[in-house]
Amino acid sequence: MAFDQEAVLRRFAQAAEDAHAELTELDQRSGDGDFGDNLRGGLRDAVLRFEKGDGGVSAFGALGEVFLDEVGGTSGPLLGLLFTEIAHALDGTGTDAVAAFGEGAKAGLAAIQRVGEAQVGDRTLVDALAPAVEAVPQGFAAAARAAQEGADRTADLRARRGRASYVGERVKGEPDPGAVGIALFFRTVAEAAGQR
Amino acid sequence: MAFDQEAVLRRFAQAAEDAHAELTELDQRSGDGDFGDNLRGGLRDAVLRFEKGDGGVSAFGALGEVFLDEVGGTSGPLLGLLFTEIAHALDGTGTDAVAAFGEGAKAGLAAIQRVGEAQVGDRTLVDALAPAVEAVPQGFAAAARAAQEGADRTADLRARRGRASYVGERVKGEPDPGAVGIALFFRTVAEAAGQR
Amino acid sequence: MSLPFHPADGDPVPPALRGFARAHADLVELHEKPAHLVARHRAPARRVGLVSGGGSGHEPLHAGFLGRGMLDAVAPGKVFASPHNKQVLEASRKAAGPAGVIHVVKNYTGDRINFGIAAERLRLEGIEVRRVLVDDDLATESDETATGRRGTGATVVVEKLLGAAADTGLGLDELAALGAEFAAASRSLAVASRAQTSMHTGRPAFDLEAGELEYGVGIHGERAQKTIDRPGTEELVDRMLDELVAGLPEGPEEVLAVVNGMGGTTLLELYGLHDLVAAGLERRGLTLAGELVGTFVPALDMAGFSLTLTWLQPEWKAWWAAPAVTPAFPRTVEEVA
Amino acid sequence: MSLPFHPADGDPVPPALRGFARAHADLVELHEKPAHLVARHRAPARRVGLVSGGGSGHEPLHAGFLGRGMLDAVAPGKVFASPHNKQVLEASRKAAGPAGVIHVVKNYTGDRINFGIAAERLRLEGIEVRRVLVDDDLATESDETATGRRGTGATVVVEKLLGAAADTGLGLDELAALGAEFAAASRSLAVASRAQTSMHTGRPAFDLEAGELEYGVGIHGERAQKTIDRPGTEELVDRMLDELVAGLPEGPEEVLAVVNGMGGTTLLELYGLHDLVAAGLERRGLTLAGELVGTFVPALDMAGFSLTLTWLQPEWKAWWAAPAVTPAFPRTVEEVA
Ligand SMILES: Nc1ncnc2c1ncn2[C@@H]1O[C@H](COP(=O)(O)OP(=O)(O)O)[C@@H](O)[C@H]1O
Ligand SMILES: Nc1ncnc2c1ncn2[C@@H]1O[C@H](COP(=O)(O)OP(=O)(O)O)[C@@H](O)[C@H]1O
Ligand SMILES: [Mg+2]
Ligand SMILES: [Mg+2]
Ligand SMILES: [Mg+2]
Ligand SMILES: [Mg+2]
Repeated sequence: MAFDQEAVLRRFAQAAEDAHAELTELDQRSGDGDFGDNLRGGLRDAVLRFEKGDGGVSAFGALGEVFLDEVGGTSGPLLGLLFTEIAHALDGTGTDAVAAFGEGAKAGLAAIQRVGEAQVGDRTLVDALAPAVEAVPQGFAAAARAAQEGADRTADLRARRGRASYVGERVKGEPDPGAVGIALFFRTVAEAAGQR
Repeated sequence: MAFDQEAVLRRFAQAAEDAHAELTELDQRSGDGDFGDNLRGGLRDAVLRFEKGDGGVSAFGALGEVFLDEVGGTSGPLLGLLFTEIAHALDGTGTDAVAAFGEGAKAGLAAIQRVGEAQVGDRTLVDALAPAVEAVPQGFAAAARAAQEGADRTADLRARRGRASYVGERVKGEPDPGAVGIALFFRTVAEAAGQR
Repeated sequence: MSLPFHPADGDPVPPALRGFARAHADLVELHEKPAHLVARHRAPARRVGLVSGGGSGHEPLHAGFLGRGMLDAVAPGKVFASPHNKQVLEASRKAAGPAGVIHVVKNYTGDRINFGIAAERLRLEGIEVRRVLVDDDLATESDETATGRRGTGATVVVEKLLGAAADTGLGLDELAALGAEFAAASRSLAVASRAQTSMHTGRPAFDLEAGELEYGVGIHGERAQKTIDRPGTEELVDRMLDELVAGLPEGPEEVLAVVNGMGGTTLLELYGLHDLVAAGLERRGLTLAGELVGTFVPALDMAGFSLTLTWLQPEWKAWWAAPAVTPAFPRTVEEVA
Repeated sequence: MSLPFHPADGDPVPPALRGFARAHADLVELHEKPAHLVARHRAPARRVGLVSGGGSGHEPLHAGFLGRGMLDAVAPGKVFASPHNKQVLEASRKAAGPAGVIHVVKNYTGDRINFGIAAERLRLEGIEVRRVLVDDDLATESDETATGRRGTGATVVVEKLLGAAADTGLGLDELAALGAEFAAASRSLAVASRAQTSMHTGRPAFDLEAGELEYGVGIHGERAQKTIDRPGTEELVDRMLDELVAGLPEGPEEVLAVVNGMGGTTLLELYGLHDLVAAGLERRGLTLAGELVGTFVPALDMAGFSLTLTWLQPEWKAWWAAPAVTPAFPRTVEEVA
């Protein structure tokens, strides 16, 4: 099955524009309020970098570079690791794109956990990413659903990692912004693949 | 003519006991009030050192060492230079003690001026020492008189060296304590030599 | 606001890096965008590059320890803020030896994440990376939090020992294991009589009454858990030594001591403290086998000091004594005479 | 009262000397009664011993500069007080080379008298002595007083250059003449944003409002002639450079700059200041041919800095670059690589 990286990038960028206000508000409750800016800004820059690369760089390659190099906050470079691993995996195979994407996402999750040391249940983007990665073999739609459910579950969690861990119980009731961002990402992947 | 160093030391020590209150008061007016202590303390220690030396150290040698090594204040080591030079000069000659003493005092004055950079008229012990040194060839009595006159003259001077220079005109009216101490010294030398 | 003699506005770090690189142009090279510094010289036998970094405001740490016998590259963040992973990445690329790179990381979440991301990127590029985590601060020892002890004064000890070990040509895993041993054998404790000047307000970052002492303070002006009445200096040193010795794991009887100024403390005080430390260790039957006195890991201009003790294994002594040709590490016994 | 981490009572200098001598036992030897320190090593060609000293509270000056390439012995007084002539005498006896001794004396009445008396005593013992007087402080330049300019930050420059010159085997009069030239080619200016902690009250020795600057301050906490509103750091450096260049006698176009911390000022600030100094000298068409940044001649823990400029004659450059194997002087260009 083919996988249109560019379509994912453009849809994801649009989704981040649409969700900017919501993500900002979520990070204001639990963190320092910049997650919406970080995600939207990174995606805008990634689109520009991709277009300037004129075919020389893949869409996920552009995403990875921009998020690793330019985006601030804790989430920026962590997402950059995910995108870079996916880009590598997609580069490395001509055959099964779903499998390659799944391998890349899995490697990205592993890198994020090596670096950020968060487990499922710590109320971070890992809570959406880990179930999504597990569901990819069942298809992108399944992965998107799993991500969304994971993100929803963070609303009941107390944060044990990141800035939100300083504010204790007060974050409960709304989901973790990073996890919501991950759910957004998997939804755009599924949409771009026409699986939704 | 013989010169009884020990007699000078003992008389000078006694004179410093007698003048302690006066010297303290003079240094309180113009300085920090320790000149009486410095002089008396140095002389007490010099007597002890001389007695402990049991003939191994001359009276002026003991004076020089103690004032250079132990006595505080500006005057202590300056007087130490004078006593050390006199000790050296007396050691070096068996013949004319007056001449030797005169040479030593002259060398002491030179050292004091090299070190302290005071000129006659700056209201320091140099105002008594310089005329005394000049008068020694006329005998110890003449030197004692010259020292006393020099000390008296400091009462009309404004201080240009030492701590007294900070208090300006207010020192006028009473003589400089260091100069009075020098007059005391030359008087004891004259007395010890039976020239008074 | 800022410290009194920082630029009127803007980030004080870039001009300071320029001034530093200018003053030590024979030893280091500054790269901007992203900011990192690289040592000009390294021992021919060294196979592993040593990289450190962290927030600025702790100078001479880390850039002052660039050079033969210590670090190969550093990534300086903004004041009290972790460097960006790209700085670490660039520093590591330049520092990497044939056997890879070691990251010496002080234990703070931001530093862990940014060095970690750089490590991931380096691995993707085929560069092997290991981390040596410095977590010596006894004041943050607690069973309740997962974050562990902060990294503070022992950093200079780890960087020195590891640098000398690397110069003998050891490999990546051997050095990583050694670095972990150096850190594990080290504990520090810091006190402050005046907080550092806040970069935001230009006033002390927290208030202390005259005669009060912040006991167990961090290097970013985190307040300590306790504020105590300042005991006499002799008593204070004694108490700190007691806690340090009790807080250290079992070790040999030889110890290395660092008396470190927090920024606004005079050498007259630090050397006097060292006299007390030496006497206190002797009273406890310990042998002082290495020592370092001065301002090496400050918290801007905080008035205070830290004591670090490191158990010194017999084999480590030669590494402590080996010369470090850097802007700030003092001469060692070996290079004198 | 005293500084926060001084001994609870008694003179803080003796324990600090012991701690210093312990930490640098490979380089220096401490003698007590009367207190003086002697370098353990000297260049074989050196024929003249170099002795300095003065009040304590300015560490690392002077003891930190004991060793090959700099000083042979020092006499430390109590805090901010001249050493006793006996200390200078003993230090000089031990330091004296076959061609005699040079005293490097900062221009203060007490130091002049005590070094002078020691010199008289040395001459009586048959040891030749010359004095090099350091009087660089532009703030005390005045036609009205006979005391002349104070000796401040240039001391480290004079001690460095003279040490290297002495290592070439020059004789007493040649070195004395050179030392006078080094001092004559140097001017300094210091500012403070906070006074040092008073040894008597434990509080700042004088009060400054936030935003005020003591302009032309001394190294013993003597207040300056003026207190000004603190200008931006760029403007401040510019003004100081203007006055220094105007205050210097005619000289070559190459200059040596010292950016010296007064005790409570961070390296982050000092290196940033150095960046401004370098740019400012360049704008004035001057070549920065030597530089030193750090805390070398402080006034206890005063927050502030001094700038020293020294015209550097072409022959002097090698002396500046020559290694100085001491506790505190940084590595020089020559010994690197
Ligand atoms: N250790 C961690 N591992 C994984 N994700 C984390 C970690 N810490 C924080 N995050 C994620 O980062 C998100 C916040 O991102 P962002 O606002 O960019 O960071 P910052 O808190 O530095 O401003 C959180 O909602 C959480 O999902
Ligand atoms: N530069 C100087 N040269 C010669 N004598 C001096 C000088 N300065 C001070 N004195 C003498 O020292 C005396 C004060 O001595 P003393 O009280 O021991 O010193 P201090 O002022 O240090 O307490 C003065 O009365 C003066 O005669
Ligand atoms: Mg945020
Ligand atoms: Mg943020
Ligand atoms: Mg007096
Ligand atoms: Mg006195």
